[in-house]
Amino acid sequence: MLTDEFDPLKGEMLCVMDEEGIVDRSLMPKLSNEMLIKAYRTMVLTRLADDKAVKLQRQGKLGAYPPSRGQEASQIGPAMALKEGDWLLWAFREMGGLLWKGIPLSTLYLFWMGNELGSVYPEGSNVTPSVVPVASQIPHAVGIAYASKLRKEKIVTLAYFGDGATSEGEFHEGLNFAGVFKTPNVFVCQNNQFAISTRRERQSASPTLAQKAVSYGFPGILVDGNDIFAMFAAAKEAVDRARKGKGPTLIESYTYRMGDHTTSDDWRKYRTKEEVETWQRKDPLSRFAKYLKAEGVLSDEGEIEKEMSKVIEEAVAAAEAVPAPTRKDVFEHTYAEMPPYLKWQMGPGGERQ
Amino acid sequence: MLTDEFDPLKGEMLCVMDEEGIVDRSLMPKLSNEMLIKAYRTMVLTRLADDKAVKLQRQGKLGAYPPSRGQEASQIGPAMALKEGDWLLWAFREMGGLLWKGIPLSTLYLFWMGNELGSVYPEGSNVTPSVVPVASQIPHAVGIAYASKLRKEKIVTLAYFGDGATSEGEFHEGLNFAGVFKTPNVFVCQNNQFAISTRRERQSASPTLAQKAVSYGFPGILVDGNDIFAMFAAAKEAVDRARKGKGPTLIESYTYRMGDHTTSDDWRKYRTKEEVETWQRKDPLSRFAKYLKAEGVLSDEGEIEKEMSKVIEEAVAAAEAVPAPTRKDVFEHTYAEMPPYLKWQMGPGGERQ
Amino acid sequence: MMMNMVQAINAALRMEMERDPSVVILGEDVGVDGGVFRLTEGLLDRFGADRVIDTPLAEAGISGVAIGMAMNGLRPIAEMQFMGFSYLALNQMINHAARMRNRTRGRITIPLVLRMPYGAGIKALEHHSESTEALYAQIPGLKVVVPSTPLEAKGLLTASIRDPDPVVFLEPTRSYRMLKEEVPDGEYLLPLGKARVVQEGDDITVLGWGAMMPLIQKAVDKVKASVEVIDLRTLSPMDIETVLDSVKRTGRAVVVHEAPRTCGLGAEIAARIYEGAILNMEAPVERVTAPDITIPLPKGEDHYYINERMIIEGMERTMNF
Amino acid sequence: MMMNMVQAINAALRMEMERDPSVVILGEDVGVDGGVFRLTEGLLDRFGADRVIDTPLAEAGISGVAIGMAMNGLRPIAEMQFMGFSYLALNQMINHAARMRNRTRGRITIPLVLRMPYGAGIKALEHHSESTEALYAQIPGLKVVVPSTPLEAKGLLTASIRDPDPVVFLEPTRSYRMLKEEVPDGEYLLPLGKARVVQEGDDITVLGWGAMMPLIQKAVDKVKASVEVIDLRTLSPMDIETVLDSVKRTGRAVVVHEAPRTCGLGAEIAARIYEGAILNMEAPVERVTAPDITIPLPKGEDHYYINERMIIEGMERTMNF
Ligand SMILES: Cc1ncc(C[n+]2csc(CCOP(=O)(O)OP(=O)(O)O)c2C)c(N)n1
Ligand SMILES: Cc1ncc(C[n+]2csc(CCOP(=O)(O)OP(=O)(O)O)c2C)c(N)n1
Ligand SMILES: [Mg+2]
Ligand SMILES: [Mg+2]
Repeated sequence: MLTDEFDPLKGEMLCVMDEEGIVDRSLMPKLSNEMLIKAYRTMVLTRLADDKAVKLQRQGKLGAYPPSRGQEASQIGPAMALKEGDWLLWAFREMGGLLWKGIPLSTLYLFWMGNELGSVYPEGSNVTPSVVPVASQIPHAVGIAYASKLRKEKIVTLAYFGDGATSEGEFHEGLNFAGVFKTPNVFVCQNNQFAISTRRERQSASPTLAQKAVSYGFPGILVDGNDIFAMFAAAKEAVDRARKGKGPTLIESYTYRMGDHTTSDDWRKYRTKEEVETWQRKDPLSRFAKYLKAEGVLSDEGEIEKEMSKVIEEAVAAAEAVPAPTRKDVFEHTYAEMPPYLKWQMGPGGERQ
Repeated sequence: MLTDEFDPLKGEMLCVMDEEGIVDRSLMPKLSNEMLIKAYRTMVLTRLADDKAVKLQRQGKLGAYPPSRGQEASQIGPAMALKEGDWLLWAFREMGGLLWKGIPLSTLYLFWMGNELGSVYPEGSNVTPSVVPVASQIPHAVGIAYASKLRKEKIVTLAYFGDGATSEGEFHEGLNFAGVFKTPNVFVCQNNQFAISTRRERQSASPTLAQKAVSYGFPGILVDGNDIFAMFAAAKEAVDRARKGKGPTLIESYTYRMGDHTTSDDWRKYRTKEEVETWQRKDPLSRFAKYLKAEGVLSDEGEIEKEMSKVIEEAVAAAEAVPAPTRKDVFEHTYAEMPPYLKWQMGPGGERQ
Repeated sequence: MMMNMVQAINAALRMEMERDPSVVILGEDVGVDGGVFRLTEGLLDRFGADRVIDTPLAEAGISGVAIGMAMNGLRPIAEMQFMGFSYLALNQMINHAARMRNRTRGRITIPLVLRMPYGAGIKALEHHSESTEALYAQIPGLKVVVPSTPLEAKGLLTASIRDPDPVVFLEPTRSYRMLKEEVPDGEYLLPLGKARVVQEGDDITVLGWGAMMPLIQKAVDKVKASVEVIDLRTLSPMDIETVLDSVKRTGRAVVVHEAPRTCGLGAEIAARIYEGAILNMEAPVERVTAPDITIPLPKGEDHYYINERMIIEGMERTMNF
Repeated sequence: MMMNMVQAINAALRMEMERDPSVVILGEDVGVDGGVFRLTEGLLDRFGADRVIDTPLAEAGISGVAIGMAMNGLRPIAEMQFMGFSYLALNQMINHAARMRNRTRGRITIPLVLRMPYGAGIKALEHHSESTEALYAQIPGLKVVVPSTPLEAKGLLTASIRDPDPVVFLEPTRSYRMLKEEVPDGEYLLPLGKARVVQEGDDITVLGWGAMMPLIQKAVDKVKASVEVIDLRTLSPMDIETVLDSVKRTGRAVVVHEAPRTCGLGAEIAARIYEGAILNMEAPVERVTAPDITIPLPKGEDHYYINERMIIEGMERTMNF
């Protein structure tokens, strides 16, 4: 068990692949070449789609957008450990996980453009919509897992959240319920070192976030979040544990947010260029590429990038082609059936509020 | 440091005095005979005043009342570690701590009779009123301590709460703030094994509650809560640590609620007589008495009981003599100044709402 | 069978749990203890600890976990031990329960019932007497339902459990054991969103819900006028049509609620009455409400709680306007 | 000096912190970052990290710790990053901030300001556009204050900080940088609990607050009638006297708010107008409000947000009644 080998109380961190893409064979999880290439492609897509989103925002085509650059391994690694039918819950900075899970990029763009249709995912995808109130998706993950468990399905529920989220009461209440109910949950805390401008150390005096699992009676593990293999390995173990009915796991992904908090933010206010550059060297994508090339699994990165750029252009076009919501659209989903007073407010043609 | 010697992660519990009143001299805190007698008298007063409250409730003279029988050491021990000017926050089952702090018993009875004047404590007592919403006093304790620290006063703030309280988000948020701000706080969790009918094990999968301190970057210690010396010793160390600016401590007092949750409850619904009897043997009061008698500090228990019974009768009489609130009383403390609309609602003679 | 409201609620819970395996109950002390008011007594034994779930002491957690359950095919009935502690659940209720359907354009829905006792008049501790229904009634996407009798409780709770949207179900603590009435043993459903005309009359309309209904009835029985009495039952979405039909005939209305006056439901009802029937009104809509103060502890509660006299005076002011 | 509202608020915070060492600021990103809207910019440098406190991400904690500070002699100004996240603080605000004075018969008081941006019209993400002031305005013991211009913001915030009771101070996000006006450099105080007659008129009274005021002004400038415009400023306790003085003269009233219609402040204002001036009213009080739906994401926001046309139509309906 990795959770036995790496004790967050001792500050131990699981790391499989170093910055040069050299892996520790003893820790390396089994992954088919097909899986590796799919992961790499998703990572490239995430990186480029994220950059594109920032550009679209600058052009006024998207609203405020939270870039995930630097956190791709941290997101995609855990998602890779899931099976079809497993649930995935996100906050707002986890595009990579969603793309792995098959949510169309155009849908995500549509969401950031400010259209509720951007939260309508393919039927049966078992991915929940973006949750903005920090940490509030965590109890949902426990409830979802509880329902699966009650029906004796072998389904696992994985939830992402940030380092800032660990300070919220709903993090605590959610994880405590999960411990008591022994639900099939995997909690992935992406510690990207910041909650907007607030540094990780200011967020909690706890030396690691993984050790917070001690409060809930289940294992926690600290993982190099820029290492896709470490993230996958830790998540795989946790997912298996959950699926076997052995309860939840907390994974702290130690990573870094390379960009601004959102496009409305300016990171220069609270951190130095030097600090960001240090982390540049740990970039999850180039690390992964180095490994894949050394292994001969990847030859032409340029080709994949070109392909993904095309996917992105199509997604943008598709999202932009979706018409803005009508008056009926914004009224009719308040309840299953529209109450008379609301009908009156909507008005026949919408001319009367 | 006791917190180094007794590690909750290893299930270690600080215990100074056994059930026969025999103390471990190496752990025994220094206490003058005067202090010992004062503690004993307060404990007897608490026990008898508590019994009386239950009786008064049965007679319809008090509202629902939460008995503290069995938890006297757990409450008085920590309070003994405080100096004048230190703050004490309670929930609703900590009569012993308040009596030690000098809150008149008549005031407490008045509160349970349902009169707001029962929350008006002597000026400067630095005791806060009862807080019913579980755990919600914990952030207050942190704010109070922050204010003392900001003004560079050497004042410590101690807050009691229950095992159930540790599940609330406000427990988590409060302790996390305390860790980050390094406030002079002592958190005393009275784990009396139940939150109404909910057993401690159902409250959290965490093997101890003391270990939850691991999440907040400060020490936690598990203490025999029916042992007044252990409770005092742990609290004294924590109070000293806080006063020296070294930050907060979490103390889990391992105790048992001998009575009902409140007078509206019936403990037979969720626990056995046998279980209660086991704990009867650990009774904090008889244990303390045994020690004091063996040491020759206490001779005539009956005398003290008689004296305390008189104190109680006087307190009941004093509380009963306080008239019910007038209409003006219930209106005028809504704001510093009564707004016109509220004046109109109050009415000149109160005849119009 | 003759039942009090506690028994009627228990019966509704039991029947729906029998009928639909996706119904689960969760909350503090709902299992082993059977609920602090014995509302869920016997259900743990009948349905097991997986469906009658004693939770840790955490209201945000209870509501949030219940929402997650609802997202994944269950129909949770979550209990808040008292309304005064339900504010801890408001983030989940406002930001998620109420919005999930609209957020996902109907893809994910939250068939959740958040049950809780509410209201004063029981000489309780602080925070055990709240009647802050307007906090919930103003949130689009939530329904708010309040029964006033055992029969109504059974019918409305059954409908709330089956409703596809989140329902905040407020139970008048004061009425739990106040009276028994005949409640059918079998399935009994009442429509949500429909007020009940308790008694017809021509001179004045008196409106209320929950624990106010028996008080209103007593007061009404003591006046000479021909009074139409309406039990609103669903506070949101509100059946203003039934109210307007009535006040258009009577021209006079008294709204009674035990919540403080300011921004209580009485204000909304008054505003809608004027909007829909101002030309029919022969007097201002009278609000008989608690004052804008914190509910006093028991010794002072009488300065706060609505009584018959206040309702009668309200009717008289309206009649004599 | 010419200032926008952000600068005026910053100036008020700075002056009060200079003046009174017990004033502290706490919240998410209020220190190093200077606040996500730059409201607290420069204050950390000036007053240090002990008085301008970057907190962990926890709204219940922020409000609860602030209450504790207030209990022990400080005058905390706590920031909620957006109103849509302030529900997490409601337990503390309703159950403690609002009640401590009454609970202790005046012995312990809570001179706290809970500041937060509110309101839509800024094309923001979900939960960043709420206007749920009625949640706060219905709680006895809380004051609710909303400035509409930079000058008003300085005067009202200064008064709120010095007020002995807890004040919820709502800042219209949309107005933060909308206009600049002359704001005195020195101390500037406006009374709480007093509405402002922005413009006198005889035919109709139009009432609003916060971000609605500039919209109202534009609409009013386009109609022929002689319009009295009132900025309510303090929503609770409400200055109904000024409103009644006005409507008794005009006989017509329009209330504009960006919160949903049901149980919004408009209902309370309407109810009080009828209670105090029904015989003077020549038309029903018109409520121009958002509909009872969740605020749409940016692409649909126009179906929700109040516009000039809606206000003009509201006035016309009232004039033509
Ligand atoms: C309850 C709540 N409070 C405040 C905010 C405003 N806010 C949005 S993101 C954020 C920081 C989140 O930090 P973290 O959890 O570490 O996630 P990250 O942004 O780093 O991915 C804050 C304070 C919010 N969305 N929800
Ligand atoms: C927030 C909140 N939820 C529910 C309640 C109802 N309630 C009162 S006491 C209690 C149990 C408290 O347990 P614990 O914290 O262990 O304290 P104890 O009663 O054992 O002293 C509950 C659930 C409450 N007072 N506050
Ligand atoms: Mg972060
Ligand atoms: Mg307990």
